[in-house]
Order: sequence, then C-alpha cells, then structure tokens
Amino acid sequence: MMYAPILTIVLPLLGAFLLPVLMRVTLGLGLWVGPAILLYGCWILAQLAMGDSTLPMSISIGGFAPPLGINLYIDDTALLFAFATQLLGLLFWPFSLDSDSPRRQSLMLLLVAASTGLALSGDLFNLYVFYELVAVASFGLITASGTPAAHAATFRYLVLSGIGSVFTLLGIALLYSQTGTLNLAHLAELAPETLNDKMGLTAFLLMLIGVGVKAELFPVNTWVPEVYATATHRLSAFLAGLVSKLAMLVIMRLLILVFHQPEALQIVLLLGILGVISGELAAWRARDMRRMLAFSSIGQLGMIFIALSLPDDRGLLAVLALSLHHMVVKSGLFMLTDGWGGSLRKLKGLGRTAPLGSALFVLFALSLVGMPPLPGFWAKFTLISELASQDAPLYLIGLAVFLLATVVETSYLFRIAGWLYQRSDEPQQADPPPRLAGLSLSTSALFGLALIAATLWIAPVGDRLQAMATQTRQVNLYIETVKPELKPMHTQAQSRATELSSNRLARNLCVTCTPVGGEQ
Amino acid sequence: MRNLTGLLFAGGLGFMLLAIVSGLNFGNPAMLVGGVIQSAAPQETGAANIVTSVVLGYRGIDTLGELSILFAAASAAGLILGRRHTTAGTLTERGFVLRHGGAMLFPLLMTIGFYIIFHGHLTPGGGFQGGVMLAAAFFLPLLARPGARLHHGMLSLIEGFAGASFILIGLLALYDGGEFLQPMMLQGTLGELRSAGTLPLLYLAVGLKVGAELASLLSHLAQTEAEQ
Amino acid sequence: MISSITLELVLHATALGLILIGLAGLVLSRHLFRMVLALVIAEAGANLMLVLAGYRWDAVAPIITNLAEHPRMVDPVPQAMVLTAIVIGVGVQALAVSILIRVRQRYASLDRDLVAERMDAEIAATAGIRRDVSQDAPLGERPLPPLPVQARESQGGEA
Amino acid sequence: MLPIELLLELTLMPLVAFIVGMMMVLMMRRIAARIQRRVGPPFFQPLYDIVKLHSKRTQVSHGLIHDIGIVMAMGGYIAAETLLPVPGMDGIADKGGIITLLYLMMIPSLGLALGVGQCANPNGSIGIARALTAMLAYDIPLVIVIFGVAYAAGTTNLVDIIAVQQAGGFATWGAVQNPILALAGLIAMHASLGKQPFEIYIAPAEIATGPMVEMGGKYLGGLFVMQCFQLYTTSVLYVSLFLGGGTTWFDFLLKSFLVLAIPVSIAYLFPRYRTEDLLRLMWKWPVMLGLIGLAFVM
Amino acid sequence: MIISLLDELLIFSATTLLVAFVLGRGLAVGWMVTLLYAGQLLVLFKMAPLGYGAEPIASVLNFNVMGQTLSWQFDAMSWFFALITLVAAVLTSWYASGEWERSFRRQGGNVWLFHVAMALNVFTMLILLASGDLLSLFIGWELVTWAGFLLMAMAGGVATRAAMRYITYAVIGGMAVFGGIALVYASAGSLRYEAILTAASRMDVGYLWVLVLLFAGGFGIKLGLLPFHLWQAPAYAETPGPGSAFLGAISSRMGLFAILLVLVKLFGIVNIENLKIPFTLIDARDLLAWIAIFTIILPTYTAMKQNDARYLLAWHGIGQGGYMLLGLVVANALGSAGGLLHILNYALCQAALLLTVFAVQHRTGTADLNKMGGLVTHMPLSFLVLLCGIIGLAGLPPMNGFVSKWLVYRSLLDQGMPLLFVGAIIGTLGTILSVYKLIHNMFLGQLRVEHEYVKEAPWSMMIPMLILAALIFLTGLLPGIPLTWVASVQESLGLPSIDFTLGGITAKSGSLDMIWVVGVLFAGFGIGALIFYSAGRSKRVHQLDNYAGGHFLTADVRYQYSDNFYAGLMHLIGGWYRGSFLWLEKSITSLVELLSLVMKGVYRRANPEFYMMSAVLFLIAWVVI
Repeated sequence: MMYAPILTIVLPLLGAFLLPVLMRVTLGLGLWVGPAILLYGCWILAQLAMGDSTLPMSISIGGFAPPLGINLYIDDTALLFAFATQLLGLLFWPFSLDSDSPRRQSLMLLLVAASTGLALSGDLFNLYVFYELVAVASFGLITASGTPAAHAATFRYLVLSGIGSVFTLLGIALLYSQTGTLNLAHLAELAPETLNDKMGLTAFLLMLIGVGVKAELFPVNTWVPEVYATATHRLSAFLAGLVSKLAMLVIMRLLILVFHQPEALQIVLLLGILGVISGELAAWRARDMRRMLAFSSIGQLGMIFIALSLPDDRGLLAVLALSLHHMVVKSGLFMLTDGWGGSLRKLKGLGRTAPLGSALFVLFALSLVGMPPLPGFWAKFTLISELASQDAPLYLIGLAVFLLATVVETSYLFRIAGWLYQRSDEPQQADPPPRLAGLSLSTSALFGLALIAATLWIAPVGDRLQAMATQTRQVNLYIETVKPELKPMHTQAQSRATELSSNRLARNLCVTCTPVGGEQ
Repeated sequence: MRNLTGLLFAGGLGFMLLAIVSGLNFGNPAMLVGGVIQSAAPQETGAANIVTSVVLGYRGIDTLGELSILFAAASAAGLILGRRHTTAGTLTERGFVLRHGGAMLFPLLMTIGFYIIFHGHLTPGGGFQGGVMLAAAFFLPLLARPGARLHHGMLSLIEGFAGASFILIGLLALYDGGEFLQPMMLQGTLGELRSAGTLPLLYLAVGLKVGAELASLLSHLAQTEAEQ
Repeated sequence: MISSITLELVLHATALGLILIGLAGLVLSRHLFRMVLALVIAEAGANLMLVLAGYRWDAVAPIITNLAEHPRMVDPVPQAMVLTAIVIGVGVQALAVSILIRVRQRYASLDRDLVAERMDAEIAATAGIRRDVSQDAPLGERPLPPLPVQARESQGGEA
Repeated sequence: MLPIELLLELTLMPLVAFIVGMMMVLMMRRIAARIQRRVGPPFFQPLYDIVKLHSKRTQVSHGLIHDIGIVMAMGGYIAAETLLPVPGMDGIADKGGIITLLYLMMIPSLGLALGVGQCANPNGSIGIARALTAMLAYDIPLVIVIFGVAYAAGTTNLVDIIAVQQAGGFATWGAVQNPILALAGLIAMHASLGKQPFEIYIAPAEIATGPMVEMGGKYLGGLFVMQCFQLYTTSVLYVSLFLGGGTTWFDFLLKSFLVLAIPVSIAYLFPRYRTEDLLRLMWKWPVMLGLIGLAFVM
Repeated sequence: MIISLLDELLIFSATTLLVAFVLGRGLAVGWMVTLLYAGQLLVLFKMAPLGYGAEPIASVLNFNVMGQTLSWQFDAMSWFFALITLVAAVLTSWYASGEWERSFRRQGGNVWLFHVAMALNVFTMLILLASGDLLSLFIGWELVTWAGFLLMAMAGGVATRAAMRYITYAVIGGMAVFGGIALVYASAGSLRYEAILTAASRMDVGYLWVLVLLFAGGFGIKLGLLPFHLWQAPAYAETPGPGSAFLGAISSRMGLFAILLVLVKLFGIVNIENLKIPFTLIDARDLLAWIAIFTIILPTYTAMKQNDARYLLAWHGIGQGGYMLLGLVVANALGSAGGLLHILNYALCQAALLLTVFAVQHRTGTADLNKMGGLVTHMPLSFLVLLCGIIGLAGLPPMNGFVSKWLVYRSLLDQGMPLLFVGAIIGTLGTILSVYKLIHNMFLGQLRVEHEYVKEAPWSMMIPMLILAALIFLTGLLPGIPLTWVASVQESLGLPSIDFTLGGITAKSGSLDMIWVVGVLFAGFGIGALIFYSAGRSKRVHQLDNYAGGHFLTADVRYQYSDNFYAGLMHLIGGWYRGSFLWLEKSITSLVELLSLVMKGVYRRANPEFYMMSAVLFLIAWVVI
C-alpha cells in the first residue's frame, strides 16, 4: 500500500491544501514538505518501475471497477511521464521565499499532482478535470511570479483555454451520448461500431482543438510566445518541457484507443506541418531568447504531431523519442534564459565570460538540430525514415517541411552560437554582460549530463522506448488490463451487500436490480 | 469586416454542429454505465441520491480534483490580488436596513446551508450547493458593511483542513486495505439521515471547502474593488 | 413545418446557440470583461449539452424516493459531471476576473487590442529590444551575413 | 630500335628544327621585303643576328629568373621538337602524343612570362598579360581543331595520325577529309605565330613598351632562337595534322614552307588588332569553323 | 575480441584528439601532435595491402541502435583518401608547429583550439572514410561538417560569418542526404550496402531520379558544385593558415568520396545513365558532367579577378573539384583514373600553394596581391615551391597535375565529348592566366620598400613546403606509383581499371610516358642553358635600373603592374561577371525573411479566438462535407 500510485496524485494535493496552514505554523518545516512529497512520489514510481509489479496495471479508485468507477491505467509510457512530472517538479521547485511562497508552492504542488493525474488517469472526464486543474494552477503561477506583462498574457491564455475546455466538454458530451461511457478502455471496446462515423470524428476534432491549446497545436498556440516570455524561466521550462507533452499524451491515447479513422491522422498531420512551418520561421525572426525558444518549441511540438500521425509502432517510437528529447533539451535551454533572457544581442562574446553556459547552449543546439550521435539525431532519423515509408503524398510533404525546418533551425540557433563565441575585439555593448544564476546553470548542466548519458547509452534507451511504443500501441492489451465489464458489484461491495441484505429494502432492491441496464 | 466574418463563421459552425448533433438519438441514451449505476448505487454506496453516490463514490476523484481547482483559483486570486488590508473608510456607509438585514440573514443562511449539506445524500443538493449558501452567509456582511472583512487566516484554516479531511477519509480507506476513497462504515438504512457511510462526511468537507473558497475569492475581489 | 420543430431540436439548438453566442461574443467584443461574460455563456451552453446527453423521455430525477416501485430515472452520470463542470467554470471565471482587475490597474484600459499592444510593448521593453512591427527594415542578423569589403569583390564573380 | 639510334634522333631533331627554323625566318623576311619593294637580307642573316646578339658586350640581367625564363622559353620548344615526327625520325612522339605536345608548346610562353616578370618593368608585365590573353585566344580554336583531328584518326599519337593520312595518298589528307577544320587550324596557327594582324605583344612598335622592353643581347638572342623553333614547330605541326606529314624530306620541307608562307604573306598586308579584338575574332570565326568541322567529324 | 588495424588507426586518431585536448596548452604540442599524425600514417602504411587490391578490413566495433546496425570498414578507396588526409595532416601540422604557432599565439589566436579542431577534423574524416553502411556514412558526414565548422569559425570576425554561411549550406546538403537516406531505407528496407546494391536495380526511374538529385546535390554542396559554391572560397580562405591548407587540400573531397560511394558504387553508373531527361538528348550523367564543366570554368575565372592570394587559391579549389567530378562521371578506365589521381595531385598542389601564401603572409603580414611583389630575391625557396605548385595546378608538364588532366582529356577524347573537352581546356587556360597573376604579383616585379628586409620563411615551415614540392614533382615523374592505388580503387568501385606503367599510361590510342617527357624537357632546358650561358656573362643590375620611358626611378615610386591584370580580357568578358548566384542567394534569404515576418505576425494577432473558431469550422467542414 505504501507504493499505491494514487499517492503520487493525492499526497501533493494534501500537501497543497495543508501547506499554507503549515507554513503559518512552522516555516522551516513547511519549506521542505513539498520537495519531500515529490521525492516520495519519485520513489514510489521508481519502485513501481523497478519492482516486480506487472505492468501495465489498472487501479480502480474507490474500489468501483471500471467502467463504473474511475481507474488509473499505468503502463511504461504513463509511468515514464508521471516520473518525469515528479522529477521536473522537484527540479523546478520554486524555492524563493517571500510572503507569497506558501501559495506559490501549493500551486506548484497542485500543478504536479494534476500533471501526474493527466499521465495516469484512464477516464475521459477525469482527464478533463485534471486538465483544467493544470490550467488553473499554471495561470496562477504565471501571473503570480512573472513579469508585470504576465497578467495580460495570462488572461489571453485563459480565454483561449476557456474556449478550449468548452469545445472539449462539447466533444465529451457527444462521445457520451453516443456511447454511454467515459472509460477509455470501454470506449476502445465500443469505438469500432459506435464511433466510426462523422459523429466520432467531430468529437475527436473538438477534443483535439480543446486539448491542443496546451499541446501547442498550431492554430491555438498563439499564447505560447507571450506566456513563455513573461513567466519565470522555471515555469516556462515546466510548461514547455512537460505539460505540453502531457496534453500530447492525452491526444495520443485518444488516437490510439478510440479514434481510428484515417481522417483523424490526416488532420493531426496537417496541423503538425503547419505548426512546424509557422514555429520555426517565426523563431528565425525572433530577437529575444525566450520568444525564440517559445517559437522553436512550437516547431518541435509540430514535429511531434507529425510523428503522432504515423499509424504504427515506429511512429509511436518517434513520438516518444522526440518528446523525451525535447523535454530534456528545452528545459535545459529555458534554464539558461535565467539571465540570458533578454535580447540576443546581449549574448555577444559571452563565450569567454560564461564558458559553461555557452558550451551547454551549443550542446543543446547541436542535439536540437539533430547532429549525430546525439539523441536528437536518432529521434529525427526514426521520424523521417518512417515518414519516407508512407505513401500518402501529405507525408512526403511533411518530410520535406521537416528537413527544411531543420535548416532554418540550424541557422537561427547557430547565429547565436556564433555571437556567443564572437571575438572580444569586436564592438562590445556598453552595459555589463548578463550573468547566469548558479542554480539555474547547474540545473541546466544536469540536463546536459542527461543528454550526454543518453548519447552514450543510446542503444538500451532505444530498445526500452521501442518496447514502450509497442506496449502502448496494443489496444487489446489496454482493454484486457482494464477489463471494463458492466458488473454491478465489486467484491467488497458484495460482502457488504450480504450483511446488508438482512433488511427488507435491500432485498427487494436486489430483486429489482437484476435486469441490468435493461433499457437499451 | 472582422465582425462580419466572425458572425458568418459562427453561423456556419452552428449549422454544421447542429447537423452533427441531430444525428444523436435524443431522449433514450445508451446508459451503459448510467443504467448499471442506477441499479447498483443503493447497495454500493447506500445513498438515495444517486447523483451524490456518483459524485462522491464512483467519481470521487473528480470531485477532489474540482475542489483542488477551486482551491487553486482561490489561492491564485490571493496571489494576484495580494492581501493589502487597507480599511476603505472612504466608502459611504450602507443603510440601516441593509446592515441589520444582512446580520439577520446570517444564521438563516447558515442553517439552510448546513441542512442542504447534510441531506446531500438523500435529497437534491449537497456539498456544493450548501457550500455556496455558507459562502453567501459569510459574504453578505461584507456587502452590508464594506469596512468589515473576513478573517483570512480562519478561511485558509477551514479550506485547508476541509480539503485535507476529504483526502484523509480517502486515505483511511487505503489503509483499511481497500482503494482510495472507498466508501466505508455501515451504510445504515437507505433513505435515512444516518446512512451512506462516509458520504455525508465527505459532503461536509466539500461543503466547508467550497464555502471557504468562494468566501475568500469573493472577499478578495471585494477588497480589491474597494481599493480602486 | 411547425411539427418538424421537435423538443430535441429546440433543446440542442439552445445549447449550441448558447455556445455560439459565447464564441461570437469572444470574437467580436473588444472589451475584456465582456469576453469573460461570453465565456460564461459558452460554458453554460456546453453544460446544457452535457445534461441533454443523459436525458430520457418521461423519466424522473435519479433519486430514490419510494423504494417500492422502480421508476425510469435519467442518467445520473452526466448530472454529476455537470455539477463538476459548473464548479470548475466558477473557479476559472473568478480567476479571470481577478486577473482583469490587475490588467485594468496596469494598462488603465480593458480594450482588447490596446491591451495586446501595450503587453507586447512591455514584453519587448523587458527583453531590451525594440518591437518589430511589420514595417521595419529587415534585421542585420542574417544567417548569410554581408561579407566585409576585401572579401566582397571576391564574391561578385559569377558570369 | 636501339637506344643509341633513339639518342641520335633526339639530338638530330632539334638541330634540324633549328636550321629549318632559321631558314623560315629568312623566308619570312624575304617575303616581307618583296611586299615592301625591298631587296631583303642575305641568306645567313638570321645566323648573323643570333651570333651578334649573343656576343654583345653589355648584357643586363635582372636576376636568376630573368635568365631561367629565357632558358625555359628555348628549352620548351627544343623538347617539343622531339615529339614532332619528321621523315625517318619519330623521336618519342609515341610516348607523348599530341596533347603533351600542345602543353609543351605552352611552356615557352610561361617561361617568357617569368623572365619578363622578374624585370620589374610594368610595360613588360602589361605585355605579358597581353601575351597570355592572346594564348587564351588562339588556343581554344586550336584545341578544337586538334580534338577533331585526333578523334577522326582515333588516336593522339602523331605518328599514327600521319600514317592514317598517308594511307590513301592525297585523298586521305586531313585537309581533304575535313577542310573546314583545316581552315580553322590555319587561322589559329596564324594567330599563334603572333604575326600581323595578331601582333599583340611582339610588334616592333612595342619593343620599348612590350615584353621585350628589358630584353637585350643574349636575352633577345634567346628569344630569336625561340622564334625559329616556333615557326618550325607550328608549321610542321600543321603539316602533320592536315597535309599528311612528309614521306620524303623534300615534300616535307616544301609543305612546311608553303604553309608558313600563307600567314606570313597575309601578315604584311594587315594592320594590327587590339587584344580584345583578337579575342573576339578568335572566339567567333575559328571556333565556329572548328565546331562545324567537328560536327562533320563526329 | 581481436582488434583490427582499422581499430588501431581510429584509436590512434582518437588518442591524438585527446592529447591535443588535454596537453593542448603546452608549448611543444604542435610537434607532439605532428608525431601522432605520423604514427597514424604508419598504421595506415601497415594497411598498405589495401592499396594493392587486398580484401577490406572491417572494424570490430559495431552498434545496434533502434533496429539499425552501424558498422565500419576500410577498403581501397577509404585507404586512398585516408592516405591523402593523413599526409596533408602531417605536413600542415608540422608547418603549424614551430614559428607559426608562436606568431599565431602572439596575434591572440587560440593555439589549443586550433590543434583540437585539426585533430577533430582528421578523426572525423577517418570515421567518415571508414563508414560501412549508409547510416554510419551519414554520421561521419555530419561529424565532418561540424568539425570543419569549428575550424573555420575559430578565427572569429569575418571567418565566423563565412563559417555561418558554410554551415547553412552544409546543413541544407546534410538534410538533402538525410532525406535521401530515408527514401533509400523506405525502399530497400535496410541501410546495408549489399541491400542497397540489390535494391538500386529494382528502383523505378522517378524514384531513382529523386535519389540521385538528393545525393548528388547534398554531397555536391560540400564539393562546392554549382550553384552551391558560394560558401567555399571565403570559408576556406579565412581559416587560420595550416588549417586552411588542410581543408583546401582534402576537406571538400569528402563530398567526392561520398558521391563515389553512393552514386557510382551503390547505384551504379549504368543505372544513372539510364535516367534520361525527357525531350532532351542528355541523361543524368551528362547533367552531372555539364555541372562539373561549369564548376570548372566559372570559379576559375572568378579566381582570376581576386586580389587576395588566399581567395584566389580557394576559388581554384572549387574549379579543380570540377575536373575530378568530370573524370569520374565519364567513368571509363582513363577518366575515373584521372579523376581519382587528380584528388591526390591537387591536394599536394593546393597544400603547397596555400602553405607558401601563408608563409609569405607570415613574413610580410599581408596576402593582398596589390601590396606585394619582387619577393623572389628574398624568399627564393618559397618561390620555388610556389612555382612547382602553380605548374602542377595549371597542369603543365613536368608536374603531377599534367598527368591527371591528361587522363581526363584522353577519356573525353575516347568518349567523343568535344564540348566538354573544350570546356576543360578553357578552364586550364584560365588557370594558367590566374596562377601567373598570383606568382607575378607576389614574387616578381618590383620589391616594395617595406619588404626590403623580409627573410625567407623559417625552416619549420619551409621543410613541409619543400617536401610537398618534391612530392608534386615525383608523382609527376613517376605517376605509376599512385596509379597502382588508383587502379585498386577503381576495381573496388567496380569500374574498369586502368592499364599503366611506372612512367605513365599505355593505351592503344596514344600513350604517355612521363619519364621520357620529363627527360627531354630537362634536356631541352639544358641545351637552352648551354646556348644561353655560352654567350658573354651578363651583369646584374638593381631592379629599379630599368627602361622607364626615360625618367629615373626611385624605390618610393610605385612601379608595378598588379591591379586589373588582364585588362584586355576583362574588356571583353568583364560584363559577364554578374554575381547572379550571389543575387540568387540574397533573394532566397530575403524570401525566408519575409515568410518569417508573416509567421511572426500570425502569432501577434490581437484576437486568437478567431483562429480557434475558424480552425474548428474548417476542420469540421472538412469532416462533414
């Protein structure tokens, strides 16, 4: 029971609720509650991954067997993302201490809890709830700790995601009235006969647009540059690195389990291509570090969506590889913007004053443009080798766009690298060169190390991801793991029902309730 | 021009959605899950109000998430608006009737609120509705006499512990060897007040939390408005 | 003609109509607070849609009043979901309003375009760059930079 | 063949070339004199000139490269002669082939360029710039012509080329087989001789302001020797490309002198061109002719 | 596991890199690194049987990543290229070791970075040459690209800009290759060479067209083929001295290696010949040949206009690449041999020339052709090296360049390609003109006052230069030695291999024997010298004592014809220099800029809600209708 995965969601919530009170009582203790909880979460998940527990597993909350109740579905992918959530939450923990810190920390805990739920939950509406929780918590954090312009930016973001949730709700309503269930496994069972029509496709579209807001999907990602430019670097790193991937994960589950129409894939591919074009080109023109990174992450997410539209395992492998790679690299780069956030011009000649930071930047940039043997190369290679083997013309267009986008990417990233290592004898600007905060730099260095480690052990990592992809792709495995069947009683309720059947009411209730769901 | 296109697009979207929606078979839904829950809920949770058993039993974690959202919104608002306690003496004093009316309404609202909360598992209503009533009860005096303010420490204490107790009840089940948020304790007689095991307690927590959150939200807004 | 307007059509049309009013309001209105209101309307529409998903002809609310008979009840699940969705909406709206207060205090206006302008200007100012509007000249920072004088003439020569 | 014979040939061929070349210079002067209503020099005049120039008292050198340039100018042609078969003597024609010959004929101009460059006289440098430009001008049609002939004969070996032409007597001469190429070749040869109207860099008028400006005494003598070889090489090359070489010394020499007589007699009727005019002319007419001829060959 | 010679070589090279990285700040690092390069060269000589047609040597290390197998091996072609690479590396780093290194440090250059970059380049090139399948080929390719970027960009300033331009082009090329590899993988199902060999014959024409264009274009960018040549000259010219010589000698030939490997070995020249361009007589191979010709002519005549010695030579580098490609696409025994041989010969010449230029720059402090002259009296040995270099570059006997070009011409003759032949000759003549401008403006003519006391280059730089000059002459005198390697490369590529003797080539349609040619040439020089020196001895006068149209010269009078050389030629063809490619490049850049401006505008819209609604509208419309 100590390893119950539900704790990774619930304990942060508990901590969040109690933190303000606790910190009013003892500040010193309160400061460490959050990190401790997250650390415990990491430990639980690590136990789950290492331990002998058989994955994938399904945990029904409240003891109500799915589809009646809500269940957590934990396979390798979900576990990976949940673990990444807890870990990054720990790395990007808002340590700064002031009168607002209790609230900020509890918001951060809420964000982590909700993100974990997003990774683990196996129920559509539950996913929606966690999604909203992520949204609200991130609004709070952005406005609370960003630059003054963050208020307006957050408001625009909020309105956008508000419409998004309206669309999502609409989609859920359509889905429910069509199938009468919300459990993903159950949906997966019913989908082929009930959702294989325009209705299902529309529902998917509505949910895609709705969830796409956080996943930086093309037409609904206008909030990205403003928000990442105004939020704190840690938060931007968390949002760009992790939250976008989790939203993408939701879309991935929907695509794999519920919606098998080819049109759905086509739409995702189209939006992905548009995202790549717009993001990379806009980044080429950006003049400050943050917005450049924001635009480039739009482009990267677009690549991930292109990969998402590939209909088989290697495509899924590409999705996972690209997501992980982008998670590491973008987080590292955003940590660098702490101090280097401003105009790119200010970076001239920093190669001498900040050697480590510059080296990290170059390393991340190289991996981002996919220089072998860095992990980025393998991710990109998997993607394009898969794209090339599709025969629909749109995929080949995607391939071409992908390659050209990489050229643009190189040109704007290495423009900066060139400035970093510019000779000092060239005209230097008057104001003192920006400095990197030690903590952020070390965090970024941590990501750099992770990248190098992945380079060295690329083969095992690749195999693990491959296994993950194949496991996640199996719809039947999902269904069999969850085993959604419409049986009224679960075991404990059974026992309770026997002891309760002494009284009259319950008995004739049992009589009446034998024809289950008779009306359809 | 933009307005025109906007209207046109909205209209087009509307017609297309209508075309899609009209494909639904209205009035007799599939009710796969719903049907089973209808017939099974009384035994499994022991609540006469099946919606309640869904909200707190089958979909308890949804409710938890929703409470967290309220909490997040409240503390975010607190962060944004800050807590500057400037007594807005500049405002005009409200009239006699308003002040005492507000004062007299307070116990009434409290009673109704708690009634709704406690009967949530039997009759329509429950934690949310009752919680809103409580919030109104606390918020009314603020409108009545702008100088007054809520005790934020108190509020946060309530909201913290209410939410915590919700989770702790769930965790108890977990320790008990069951699953998180599993209904526990004897369910008593269906349709009586003392029934449905832990659900009323959960609803109480929900009610208190909702009340506290809404109250603090409203008071934050009110105070900031007062500062304008 | 009249007969073709059934209850379901009316209800669905209402729900979608609410959503669309909200959308149109979001797109058309220039005032930020109106946008919040439009959002509220749209959410109401979505919630109505959700409730309709569980509606059954001549069925009662899902509350067991008399255990003797077993009446047709509407689907309880959507109602629970709507309950949740409403509260979520309330939270989001409250947050939106409280953000708006700060926005108003900062930019002394709630006009959408104006706020967008000023926000962009502020971001540019914090980044220490001048905003680029579409009229300004192309940047010097090209990927293929102009070459220095002694090299330039060596570039010219392609027949 | 025995190495001793080969050695003998290798020594004889340049010698013959030198003597014939001097006679060609003489002929050139005589023709000029006839056209200009003069008597013309005596028979041994070229020899006298060479001896005179080499035995001058004041020999002004501008350094080693100055000398080496002249040596290269002569040596290049001397080497070229051994690749140019004459009746009875093939030398090492089969080991070089016509392409090698073409390149060896470029070496003297490079040597001259080096020597002149060393003189640090801008007039000289300007003249050399012109000379090299002129080379660029006439080598292109020349190359086309040579390609055509070699392709027609299917070999780059001059011996075989001559053999092919002699196979069927007059009818198989290059000039008869593909006259257009022959015509183009004639113009190109004329230009390569640097005689009027293509007298770009060694016009008497430019002694003071051309490559020759710093050349006196044995330097000029060396160049004189080079000129003898140049006349010989060019005409004999043309003969062996188009007029079937020579079966006997008599018709060989006859052909050579006749071929040479054409440009020389034309030369003294014309004014001279400017460099770009030469380029324009050379790149227009002979190239066009050559390409047409080539079209026939292919 | 028993490690093979190839592994020894790679480990050795990695060690060199490590040593340069760790001890790079020490004083004698240059010598150390040079010795290590020499060691690698020895290991390479232990592999010499490869050059004489032995079986390929495989490396023990091979990975298996994401279903792809990576393997490395060395065959005759790899060995040939590796030989050139290492010879260039040894000599250039020797050159860089003593005096040059000190002065470079004095001028604020980063010696450590230089040596590391050089070692990295050598290492990555060996990796590339050792590639055993397309994936490892691409990995090596990218590594070489970025290593070159490091070496080019390290000088800062102009060099960084040039390197930025290089990397932009190179990544375009890399991406083309990447796409090509993906397509190959899609059709062949594997990236092993054998699989591709079998798949290439089955591919339909359109697919093969795309592949050929992608690969030729992608690799050709590194080679500097038109129209992707703009980056090369500035990038190479601005690299620090020995690095520039090294890059100029071998770097861009890696593109040729890859083209040979993929187009000739894997796809097969026959398949490429079958790719006809509709409504014309020419096929893909002719297309390549014509591209090669224009790559020969245009850059060569651009070089003629340069006034900076480094740029002049760098532009020639592009043109000479054209000869190699030309010979290789002609692809008969003589032609491919000429192309391969020219790689070696040209590498030697270019290294010698650039090293000389940088030696002069080291002494005089300038490489501007208008600011030099008359240095031959002070730097005779450098002059000698430069002379050998330019004779080789122009392809005149007796230097090695003549042999390879002779082979190319002969192949064109045999194949009956007159226009290509003429084009090649035009290129050669242009080369002669421009190299004469080089040697004249540097070493001949009037000595400037400020160079009155210039000394000969230091021995640490002189010796490598002299070695190179000697190699240029020897490979010209005895072309048979390199031709053996070339022949085995040809058979490893599956091309008809050449029939040669020690002194040259024997072919029924005219043969070449350099020993004789060189012999008679020097004999001729001897006779000429005899005639010349038989006359009375000349008196050496001061160079200012010459016929100056009457007025007396002093040293301060600038009396040297250097600027606007070949004025007459330029009157005619000057109008043809239009910088069209520069214009093309600029217009593409500004197009991208425009697009990116538009995209940025998209993200700065005031009401994003509108996007959302219209997106939903259109997508649903797409679904419903």
